[in-house]
Amino acid sequence: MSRYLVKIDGNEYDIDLAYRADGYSVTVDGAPVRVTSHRLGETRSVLLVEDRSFEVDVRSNGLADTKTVFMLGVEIPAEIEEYHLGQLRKTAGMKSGPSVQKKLKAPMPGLILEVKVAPGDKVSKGQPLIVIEAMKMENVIKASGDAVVKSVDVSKGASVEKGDQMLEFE
Amino acid sequence: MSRYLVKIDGNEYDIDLAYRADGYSVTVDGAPVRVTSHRLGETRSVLLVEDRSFEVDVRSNGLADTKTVFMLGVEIPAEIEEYHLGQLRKTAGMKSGPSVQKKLKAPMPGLILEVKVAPGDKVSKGQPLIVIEAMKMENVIKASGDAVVKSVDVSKGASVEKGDQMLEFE
Amino acid sequence: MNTKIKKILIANRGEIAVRIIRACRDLGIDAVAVYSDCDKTAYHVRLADEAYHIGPSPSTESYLVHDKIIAAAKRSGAEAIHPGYGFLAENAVFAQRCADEGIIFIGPTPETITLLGDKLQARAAALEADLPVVPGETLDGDDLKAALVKADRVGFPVLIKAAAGGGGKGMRVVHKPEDFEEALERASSEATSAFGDGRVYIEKYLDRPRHIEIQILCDRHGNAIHLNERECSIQRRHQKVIEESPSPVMTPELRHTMGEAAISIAKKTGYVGAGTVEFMVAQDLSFYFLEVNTRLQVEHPVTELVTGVDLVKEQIAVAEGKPLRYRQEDIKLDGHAIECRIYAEDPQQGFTPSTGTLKNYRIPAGPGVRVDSGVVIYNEIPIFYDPMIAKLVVWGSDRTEAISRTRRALQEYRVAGLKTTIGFHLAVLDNARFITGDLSTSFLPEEFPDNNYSFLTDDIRRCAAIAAALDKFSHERKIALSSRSPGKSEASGWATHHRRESLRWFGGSR
Amino acid sequence: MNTKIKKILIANRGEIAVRIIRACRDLGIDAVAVYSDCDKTAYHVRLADEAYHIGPSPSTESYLVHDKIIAAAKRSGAEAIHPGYGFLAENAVFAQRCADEGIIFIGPTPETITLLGDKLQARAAALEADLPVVPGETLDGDDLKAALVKADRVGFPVLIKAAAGGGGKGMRVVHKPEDFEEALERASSEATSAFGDGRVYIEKYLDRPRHIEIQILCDRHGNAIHLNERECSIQRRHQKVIEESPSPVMTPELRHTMGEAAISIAKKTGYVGAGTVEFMVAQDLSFYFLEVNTRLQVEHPVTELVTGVDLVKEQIAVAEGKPLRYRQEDIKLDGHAIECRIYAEDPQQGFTPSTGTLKNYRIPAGPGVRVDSGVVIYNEIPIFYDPMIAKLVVWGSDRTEAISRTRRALQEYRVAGLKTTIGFHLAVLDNARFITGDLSTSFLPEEFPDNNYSFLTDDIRRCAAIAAALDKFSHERKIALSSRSPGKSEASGWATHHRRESLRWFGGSR
Repeated sequence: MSRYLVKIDGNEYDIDLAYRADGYSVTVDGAPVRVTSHRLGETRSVLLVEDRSFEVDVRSNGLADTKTVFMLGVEIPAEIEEYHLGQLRKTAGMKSGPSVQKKLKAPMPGLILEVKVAPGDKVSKGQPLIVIEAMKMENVIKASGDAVVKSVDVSKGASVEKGDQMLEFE
Repeated sequence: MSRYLVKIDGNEYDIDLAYRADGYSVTVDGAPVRVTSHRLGETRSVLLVEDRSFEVDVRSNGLADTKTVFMLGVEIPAEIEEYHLGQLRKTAGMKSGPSVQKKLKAPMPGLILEVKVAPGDKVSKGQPLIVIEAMKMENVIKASGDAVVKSVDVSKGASVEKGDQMLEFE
Repeated sequence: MNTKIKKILIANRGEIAVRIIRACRDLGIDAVAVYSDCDKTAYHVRLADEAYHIGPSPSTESYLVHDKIIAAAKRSGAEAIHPGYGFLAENAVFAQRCADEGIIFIGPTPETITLLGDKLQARAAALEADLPVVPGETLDGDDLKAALVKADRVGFPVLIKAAAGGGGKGMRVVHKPEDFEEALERASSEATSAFGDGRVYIEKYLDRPRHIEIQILCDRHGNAIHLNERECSIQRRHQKVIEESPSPVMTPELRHTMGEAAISIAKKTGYVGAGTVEFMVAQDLSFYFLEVNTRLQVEHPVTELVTGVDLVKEQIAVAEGKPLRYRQEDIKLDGHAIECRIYAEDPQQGFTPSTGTLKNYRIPAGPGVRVDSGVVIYNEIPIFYDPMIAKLVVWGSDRTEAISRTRRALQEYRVAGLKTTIGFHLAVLDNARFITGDLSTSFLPEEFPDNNYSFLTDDIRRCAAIAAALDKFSHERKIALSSRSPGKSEASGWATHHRRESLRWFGGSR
Repeated sequence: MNTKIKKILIANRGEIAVRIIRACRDLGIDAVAVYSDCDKTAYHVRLADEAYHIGPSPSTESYLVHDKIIAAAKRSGAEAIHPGYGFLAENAVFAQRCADEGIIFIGPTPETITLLGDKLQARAAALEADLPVVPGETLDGDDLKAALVKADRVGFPVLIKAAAGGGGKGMRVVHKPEDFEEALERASSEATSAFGDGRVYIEKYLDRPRHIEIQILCDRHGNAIHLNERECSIQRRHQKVIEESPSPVMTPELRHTMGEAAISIAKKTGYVGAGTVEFMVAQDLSFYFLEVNTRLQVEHPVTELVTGVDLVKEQIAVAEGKPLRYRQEDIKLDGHAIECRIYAEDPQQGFTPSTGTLKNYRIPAGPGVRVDSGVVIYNEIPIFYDPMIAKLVVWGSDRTEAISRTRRALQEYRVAGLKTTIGFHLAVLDNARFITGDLSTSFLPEEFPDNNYSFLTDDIRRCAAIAAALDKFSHERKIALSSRSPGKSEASGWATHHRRESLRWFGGSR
């Protein structure tokens, strides 16, 4: 038996899965649900929930606790964790997901056109920090709050991949 | 260096492939041809022949010397053999491909509706031998020449897969 | 009388189930699919809002079982059942069962289906409505000798047809008396197994006729219109494979006359819903009533493309009791449409079925192209059902544009793992007689007597030969490489090798 | 003057290259593709008759290099070059170069491109042709202070636009004087990098205007027609994302007036080929000239679907010197068409580009659906070019049918591995103001102020949650199983397990 907390769009679902002699059982938020799943390959399946039919494609995003469910033409990000771990976390008053960012990461792959700050600079919310060109558009990355720049990890003309660290705050 | 004889639709092509310092060389029937191939996966590639562009999907049919080339919406069966083996075969006066069939195999998967002959029967060209139902159509399998039935390997009501032996001739 | 339908069960599979699901979605109606064992991951199941399992793969144990379909409809709460074509589409007993259970059957009344489904009664109705019919004879339990006398009276060549028939099943052309016995036996046995009714009849086989049919649409309030004709002369085994609208030989006058004839038999028989009145048209443009198909036809999309009318939506509107939204003068005829039926068959081998897995499947797209496909990549094509996997339907501003776009779309199709009729269609579309519109139902045997549908040029063959040789060369190199580096697993070495490889091959002496 | 073109080089990539290749095939013209390093297996290369490599991935080293395009054209023997949109489409120097090399440039003359490509000259031409224009000011080397004075004179909010601009590049709305400096700097720098020309000008920013444009078609013999309007008000970052024809507010009288205005500037500037005259339309239906796009537009298919005219074919016919085959009265307006641009972007994150590999990609199909896609499954979306991967263009007999079919088609799309704008489109199509046709260029910020384009219901979210949980459960079971059977390799065990698995999961207490 496994019990998970799945968070989608701010909504949390408590899902319980278990083996049974004649198959498996599924409950969502305590209520039993009839579910059939026909696999189509490693990631895709036809999912029937109380006879409602969906073609789903579930991909893991590298992070063990984040999955993307592709269905009905769209991608739906889902955070998933073991139920008891989630309860522990909640008791401890921790937020789910990563803590507030001290590191500024590239939001997209692109070319650094301009770096507008240096280590030691005090920046205030909304202040332009870096300009990235991606797919022919210039994107100004601004400070999301007041902070002091600790280090600058990119320079003008550099290429960055999505998620590359560009700045660190103190 | 490898040299092959490829037969398509009754036409034979003598194709010579070799490594070179700067890539490979290709000649067809003795004439050099510029060829670029960009792989798309295990079976598919973008093939450029003298700048003509094709998306091709080459599948092996179980038989080592038969391939199916899917391109331009259609499937093209190709028989392929090592050049020197082909020459040996030609010198010996043998036909390419399998010898004349003594075995009657199911041309499609289906259900045997009727067996019209028994071992020992003499049959003449065009005589109905077996009726198979496949995809809601009845198909009468007729003798392709005069022969004597040696054995019957299917009976009414049996299911056959494509290629299953149904009869043997003497 | 006016019911708003909120949920429809589709008692079918394949492309027509997909087609009907799409119409439901367009109307905000929930679409309920049913599926047999081998269809559990079929495309119609994936697209539907709900799906119910109805048994083993053979259709006699699933799609044809009235009780199972009715049970699924009740469980899902569907107010209506759309039967598609084939299976239960022209089954009056099933239509009556739906009525008894308080479920709307999307089609004509059981009485109309019974009347028109029996080719002999339909013929009588046509005569009553003053429609010209092909000379023919019924066989009421005649023995072989009596049947032969009747066949002689009609005059060879004759056509043996199942009274309950459709789709070319239980149909045989007989050119000489000595072939009559076997053909009669086969047709009757095929009719028994396909329709549970072995009755057959004989018709004069016309010389090189065209098959032209009129689409009709009738509501429950006595309104009936026609939506122009479809030319369906390109047939193999009496099954349509290419259809188009308008017909290359049609004139506005003939269209009007045939349209009026179709409407008159519809009115005579109390027809409700979408239907098709089929005619043979002789070389001199005289026409003869053939039969009425009391269902949506496979080839309905060509009519949709030239009229802009969504026939499935109109079927549903009629089933809801609404009056027709179109009057005859609203029906336009804009441009030209061609449909190619894509079958999993080997045309070079007399169209024998080709089963297996779709290892690659990519549909064409772009200007003028509509694909109604019942399958997606990696689907298996089961042996249990009709081997049609998709319909390519193409619109052009005129017939020339429609033909060239169809040719382009066929070449864009990517299928691997199966033989299909795509190459066959390309061969037909390149045929000079087809291009000039000189069609008849004997077009295929006349133009392609040896089933040789190759359209390959030497140029293309040479490139295919190079592709085959490169593939063999790569495989042999792979085997050589993997034997030299035993530390690496073959599978991963192979993948790396192939995914990264992008080689330039040069002509020997350049 | 009349040349039969037999081979065309397409100096572009992505969906527009595919679109043009399809037109060439329909005309029996050989289509020549060019490709950069990262495009060597792109869809346009696969579909073309011939393909030439033109260098590294950055467009400045491949698709934008005049010499390389000309060299490929010469080598292939192409008589004409179609530039598509973007890249060299509105480059007068390149058009002149083609003329010098004896190659037909499929587009207007270099002189017309120069004149209309400069927004300031175009504005002057419009005034000369008696077209209403938006109040505005040019900045001829003004310093910041002088520019601010002019901005004040026009009156905030103002729009800063690149003189050489297009596609929203080098464009900024400024609401307050204090934001003016940064916006001016950014717009000018973006204009420099995008067009090699940093000149910008200022226009009055109209309150909630609509963007409505007129498609024109002109031949070399002085004939000019318009093909109705397109409404393109749904924009983000001044880039169109949803377009439709007809406009929900258009009247036959306004269409006639705007069409005549478009034709008059076309005649004034000696326009040849297909082009688009863009207008702002205020809430009171007064309209103002914006600019002329001297190219085929991204959104041209909506016009094709309601008029039945293949614009690319007509471009080629005009380039061959043929007179227009349509007169104004031949241009019909049949039904309604909507285009959704499918971008590889994350709408919830302010439309940031999303690069990667298309691990799944299946296009929708069926009645009314046209997909112009530049990609196929397993293609990588490179960072070097525009992130638009496809256009979904849907026809319906009226706007309601077009909307419901578009919604259906969007939900049929299957994409994995990337974020796309599909969900964004679904959210917009569900929006009440969109459904009533109450549009303006500020529609998106007004209706979706937080970029929250979710259209998910709790029902769908719950099913997605179940799918995610089942996936995690299966993975954990797989790990448990493989640790118990160490003899079997994990990879093959995994594959077997998953391919064969088809489990039924029951509710706990049932």
